[in-house]
Amino acid sequence: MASKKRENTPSKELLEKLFTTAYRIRNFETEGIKLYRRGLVRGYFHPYLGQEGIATGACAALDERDYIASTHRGHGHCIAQGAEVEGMIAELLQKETGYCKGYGGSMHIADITKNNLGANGIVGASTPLGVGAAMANQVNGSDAVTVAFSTDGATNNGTFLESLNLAAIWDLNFILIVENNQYAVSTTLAEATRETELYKRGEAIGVESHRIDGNDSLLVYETVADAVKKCRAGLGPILIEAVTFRHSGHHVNDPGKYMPEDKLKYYKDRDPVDRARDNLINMGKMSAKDVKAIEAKIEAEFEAAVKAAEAAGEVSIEEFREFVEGY
Amino acid sequence: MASKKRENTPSKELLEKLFTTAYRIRNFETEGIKLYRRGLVRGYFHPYLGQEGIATGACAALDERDYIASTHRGHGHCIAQGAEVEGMIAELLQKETGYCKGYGGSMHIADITKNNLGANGIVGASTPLGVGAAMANQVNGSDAVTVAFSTDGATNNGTFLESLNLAAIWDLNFILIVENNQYAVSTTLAEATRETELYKRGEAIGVESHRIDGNDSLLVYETVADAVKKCRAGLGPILIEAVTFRHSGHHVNDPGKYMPEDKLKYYKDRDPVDRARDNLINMGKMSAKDVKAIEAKIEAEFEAAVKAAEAAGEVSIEEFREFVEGY
Amino acid sequence: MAGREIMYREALREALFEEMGRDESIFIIGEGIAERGGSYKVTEGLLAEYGPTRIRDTPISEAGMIGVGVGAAIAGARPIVEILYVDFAMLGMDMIVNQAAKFRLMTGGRGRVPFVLRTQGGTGGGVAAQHSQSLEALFYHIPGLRVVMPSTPADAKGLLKYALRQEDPVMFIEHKHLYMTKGEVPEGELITEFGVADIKREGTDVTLIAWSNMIPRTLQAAEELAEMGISAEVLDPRTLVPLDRVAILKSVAKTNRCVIVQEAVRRGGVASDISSIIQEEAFYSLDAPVQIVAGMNTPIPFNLTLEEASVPQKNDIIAAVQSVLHHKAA
Amino acid sequence: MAGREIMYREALREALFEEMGRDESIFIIGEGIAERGGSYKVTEGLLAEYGPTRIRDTPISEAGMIGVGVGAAIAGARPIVEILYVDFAMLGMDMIVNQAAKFRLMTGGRGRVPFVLRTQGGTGGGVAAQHSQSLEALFYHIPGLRVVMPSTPADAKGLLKYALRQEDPVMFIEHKHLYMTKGEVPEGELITEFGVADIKREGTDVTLIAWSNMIPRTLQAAEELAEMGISAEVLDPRTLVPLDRVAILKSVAKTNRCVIVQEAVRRGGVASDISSIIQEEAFYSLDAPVQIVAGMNTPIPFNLTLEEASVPQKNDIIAAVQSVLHHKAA
Ligand SMILES: Cc1ncc(C[n+]2csc(CCOP(=O)(O)OP(=O)(O)O)c2C)c(N)n1
Ligand SMILES: Cc1ncc(C[n+]2csc(CCOP(=O)(O)OP(=O)(O)O)c2C)c(N)n1
Ligand SMILES: [Mg+2]
Ligand SMILES: [Mg+2]
Repeated sequence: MASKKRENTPSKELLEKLFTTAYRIRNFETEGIKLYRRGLVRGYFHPYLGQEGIATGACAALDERDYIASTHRGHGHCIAQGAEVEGMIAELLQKETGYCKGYGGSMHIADITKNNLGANGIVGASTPLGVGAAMANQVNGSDAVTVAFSTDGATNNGTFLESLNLAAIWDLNFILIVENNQYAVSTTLAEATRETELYKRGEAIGVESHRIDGNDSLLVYETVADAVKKCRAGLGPILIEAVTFRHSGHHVNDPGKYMPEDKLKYYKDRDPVDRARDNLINMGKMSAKDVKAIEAKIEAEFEAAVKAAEAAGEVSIEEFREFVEGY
Repeated sequence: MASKKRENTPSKELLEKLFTTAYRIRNFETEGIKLYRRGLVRGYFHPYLGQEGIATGACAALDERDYIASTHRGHGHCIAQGAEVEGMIAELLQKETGYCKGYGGSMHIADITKNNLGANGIVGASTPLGVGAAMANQVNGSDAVTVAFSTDGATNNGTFLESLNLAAIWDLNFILIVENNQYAVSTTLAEATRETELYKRGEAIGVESHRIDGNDSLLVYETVADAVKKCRAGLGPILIEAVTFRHSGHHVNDPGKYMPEDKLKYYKDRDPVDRARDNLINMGKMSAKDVKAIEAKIEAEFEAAVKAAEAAGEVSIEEFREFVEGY
Repeated sequence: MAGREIMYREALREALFEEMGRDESIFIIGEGIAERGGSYKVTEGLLAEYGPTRIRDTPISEAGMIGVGVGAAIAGARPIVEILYVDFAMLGMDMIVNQAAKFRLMTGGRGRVPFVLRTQGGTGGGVAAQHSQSLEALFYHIPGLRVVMPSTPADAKGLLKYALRQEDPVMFIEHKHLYMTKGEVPEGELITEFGVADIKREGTDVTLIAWSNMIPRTLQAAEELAEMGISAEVLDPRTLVPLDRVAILKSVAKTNRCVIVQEAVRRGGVASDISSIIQEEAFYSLDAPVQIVAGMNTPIPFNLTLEEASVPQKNDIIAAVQSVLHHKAA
Repeated sequence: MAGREIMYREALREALFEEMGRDESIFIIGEGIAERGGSYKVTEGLLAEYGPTRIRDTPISEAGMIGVGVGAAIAGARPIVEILYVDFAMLGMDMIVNQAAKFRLMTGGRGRVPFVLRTQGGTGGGVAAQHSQSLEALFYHIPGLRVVMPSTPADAKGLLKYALRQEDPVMFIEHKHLYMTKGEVPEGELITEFGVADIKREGTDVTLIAWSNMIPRTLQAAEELAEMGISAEVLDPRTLVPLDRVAILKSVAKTNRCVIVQEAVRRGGVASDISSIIQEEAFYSLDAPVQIVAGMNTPIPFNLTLEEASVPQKNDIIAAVQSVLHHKAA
């Protein structure tokens, strides 16, 4: 795909893809929360609102052979990596047509046919799992790259050091994207560590590391595309710290009152979906009307997905019992 | 104690202490290995030969209130922190007069009355345990400092990152001494990580970090004394990477053939015991004869300890059964 | 002692307030426990009362937190480490198994580790496979640990206070579904020794052994059984280590029949061990095999119907009792 | 098939050589396993044969190694992660319990984790509390894992080869004292399915169930018992998960008496679970309670006399057999 190359003038195609993905995530989360409020979704729901630029930009730089590993805040990664909204909604609604048959839910959501190792309920787990996928590809002679999405919180966990170090000594095709949203629930990054520039931890173990604006999906795309190229040339792994901010609390039941208003405003003014839209309109020269049409299509797609998921069959206890026979 | 202050001209007292400790460790290991070869010592035995400068210098900078945590290569730390050779030998000989009643052995050796958290069979464990001791002292209102001896191998373990980071955000009186002997069994540090200057990992999380020659007990003393002063002033934690080299294989049954001869020669030429002796003679103006007398005394002390340990009672199975009642 | 009805979480909070007031070497670390007061409000208000040296939020560093707790306990403090879900204790398992549990023995008894790990487990609400486990059996198998699983507010308070006055590492495992349940808790000092089972209901036909969140469910089953004319005794060991074998054997000697109810999966759970003990020591007083009602051998699925099917429900308990009562020699 | 006497460690090595030759997606990571060939020489020669991409030394990063193995298994390779001592697996427990064991269910069966963790456990030689544990019960309790504990060279080879051809995460636990023991191993292909117990010795008076290093000891006891006129059957489940319940119940139905021998500590061990199963399913064919001969509830002390006292010895097994044979109704 031509758009995989680093470009000075991004193609309209790329810009459209970025906006479409970002908007699809935004819509999924906004509408998904409504389903949650209506009692249709249970368990945990960690919205990706405000961070859409990262998954959007990163996955746009990957192709079919490439892998991702995701976090507890995993809807965005799942969508960006090509999952259909229908299988995702069905999963949240505990339906047997869900990607994980309703056995996984939000925290384990994945379309694994898209080389997605899944969302994960253990903070920090995506890094070693992602390094493992990179290792599998190296052993199997593939030049596929694995992107592990991770979090600021995860960088204070031992898995970060251990697995990134393994990726480094083995020169794996591995890209670690640290989504630095500056909070772990209500704990600020500055409370969690003295050095809040997290990319330095990569440098300290000899890994090429960058810190970028995670709300700029185009910049994320370009940085990851470059990292992918380097990885395929044997120059991995690479760490990218993408700075961002949540638009809401930690999960749907967290009002997030501890988030300072001015900071929230600062990041909302730099909303990744708005910026992707602006890029598409300004750089991609798409008309506002055409953009609206894209939005409408995404919204309709979501509504259809909800209908389909609601109509889908319930899981079967008998099948479940059979499934776990011999567990 | 006057010798606790950083000095430009070290006192004879200090130099004598450094040499005495270093020589006591050297003699303990050399003679201990002989006991092992005679079949008197069982289990693992990881000699501290070649690394004596580190424990010697570091513990000389501590006083009674201060704590240490040690590694699998822990005889030297135990001695430097003030343990009697007799209780240590008795421990190695599985006797009930051993510091751990013969229940611990070489890998768990400790005189815990000297605020030694013990040797440890899990690489990396000394760091969190040491941070914990520092935390206890902070909570209990003591200005005691805790030194955790650790290893190059342990810096690739998650415990390193997690616990040093905790020490940092809590400004603990904690000093992490990474004994970089450049090997983990037969794996070189350069195979284990791309960045072999380990102190950088401390810097990456906002911890004041140094890299020094670990074979110079005086320099270790001065660096640690300075770090202790800073800690007591609330400026901890501090990381000190002390570069050194083993004089023998990983444990008594490892011939260590993989260690390059030239490198071994380089470090043997900079033997920490010889250097402590030279310092005592040259800077401390002690006569060679007086030095010999110190050595003879240490040797005699060791022999007496072996005799006492051999004469000591065997552990009692009944007592053991009672001890573990209700475990 | 005058009784009051308070919630399980309030009882825990009271225990913490009282003990921290009594002993200045007690401190608490955990994720979101200071400012935010913890996910279940158990530590609410402690920061204001006891200050930031003794109540601290941590980064997401479970292994480090547990290790620091163990080290601090060795060095003369009384740390409480809160781990949000028992599932996450797996990240610090080395520190629990290889350090906390072993230090006393490795030092020939000279060292002690008065360390308390507070956490919560169990299923409920669709939090799925990594946030729903009942892992007490893992700690139960490690000599040197104490394993405490209170089922009522009074037990929660009394046992937590006792935990903070003894010298060994304690896995104090609460249940996510019990925090909001109410129960009578006496005013004033309440300290509940480890190793003393509590008969939550007296009975003569069958002994039901259960703990933690299985107690309310088992009591409901006993209620219904009573209506059927079956008198079930409900025994809550409260602490799995130390286990009150005497009380268990005494009850079984009286009823001659036993059902053990456990939320954890059947295979290799604590129920199996209790069954093996009863069988070895009370073989000839058993009129029927000891039956175990336990979770299915599966990770907990997200789907709420399947989640419910995965763990014992009231009717499963009733069915098991009926089965042991009607047991005839084969 | 012609037999040859080879050592346990050689049998393991053969399995690795053969399977790596068959399947290019198999790779091995571990500490000192490449250049040095591993602490027990199990991986010796593999580096030369299969090259540095597939045979790699690691830093001391157990959690990372296990996590990488799990991720690689998910993504289409067949990783073997060697952990030097099972005790150190505690550092990667989260990856074992929360990732490897759960991935299949969490993905509704769409994902599989064909991951093999090779390690070794057990007491011996004064390596003390942190290098002597028998921790199989911990893995046994976690649904989704397979737990394999071969006692002979033939089983070691056949089971390891099978492990590398199935789709679920396997805890393959060797024993430090078995590596140098010899046994007959057939030439040619040898694949031993999981879940099939092996009767290591036939007998009629009592069933002895044991695994791993307790097998040689139990066979010795059976030998001596034979001299006393007691015919003991020795059953080795070989894989604890899946467990061959059919074979166990069949043997107990024949002998009506059972002793389970386990090196791990008594409390909460696998023996308790097997006992609970026999008791539940074969209650009326038992002429005496199932007796468990197990390790004491203690971390293993360094002192060799105490170490020996901490785990079952031949005479303990004989005494237990005598006790179940002479059992009279109380
Ligand atoms: C190992 C572990 N510890 C704690 C938790 C509970 N928890 C879930 S999300 C979260 C905060 C995560 O913060 P961060 O890692 O920065 O990710 P973010 O939520 O900001 O995306 C915590 C503490 C967990 N899921 N896993
Ligand atoms: C967690 C853990 N993994 C592996 C081992 C086995 N082991 C013991 S010492 C050692 C090498 C240690 O190297 P390093 O940490 O550099 O310390 P050194 O031996 O060089 O002093 C290893 C791998 C262990 N004891 N603990
Ligand atoms: Mg965050
Ligand atoms: Mg080293």
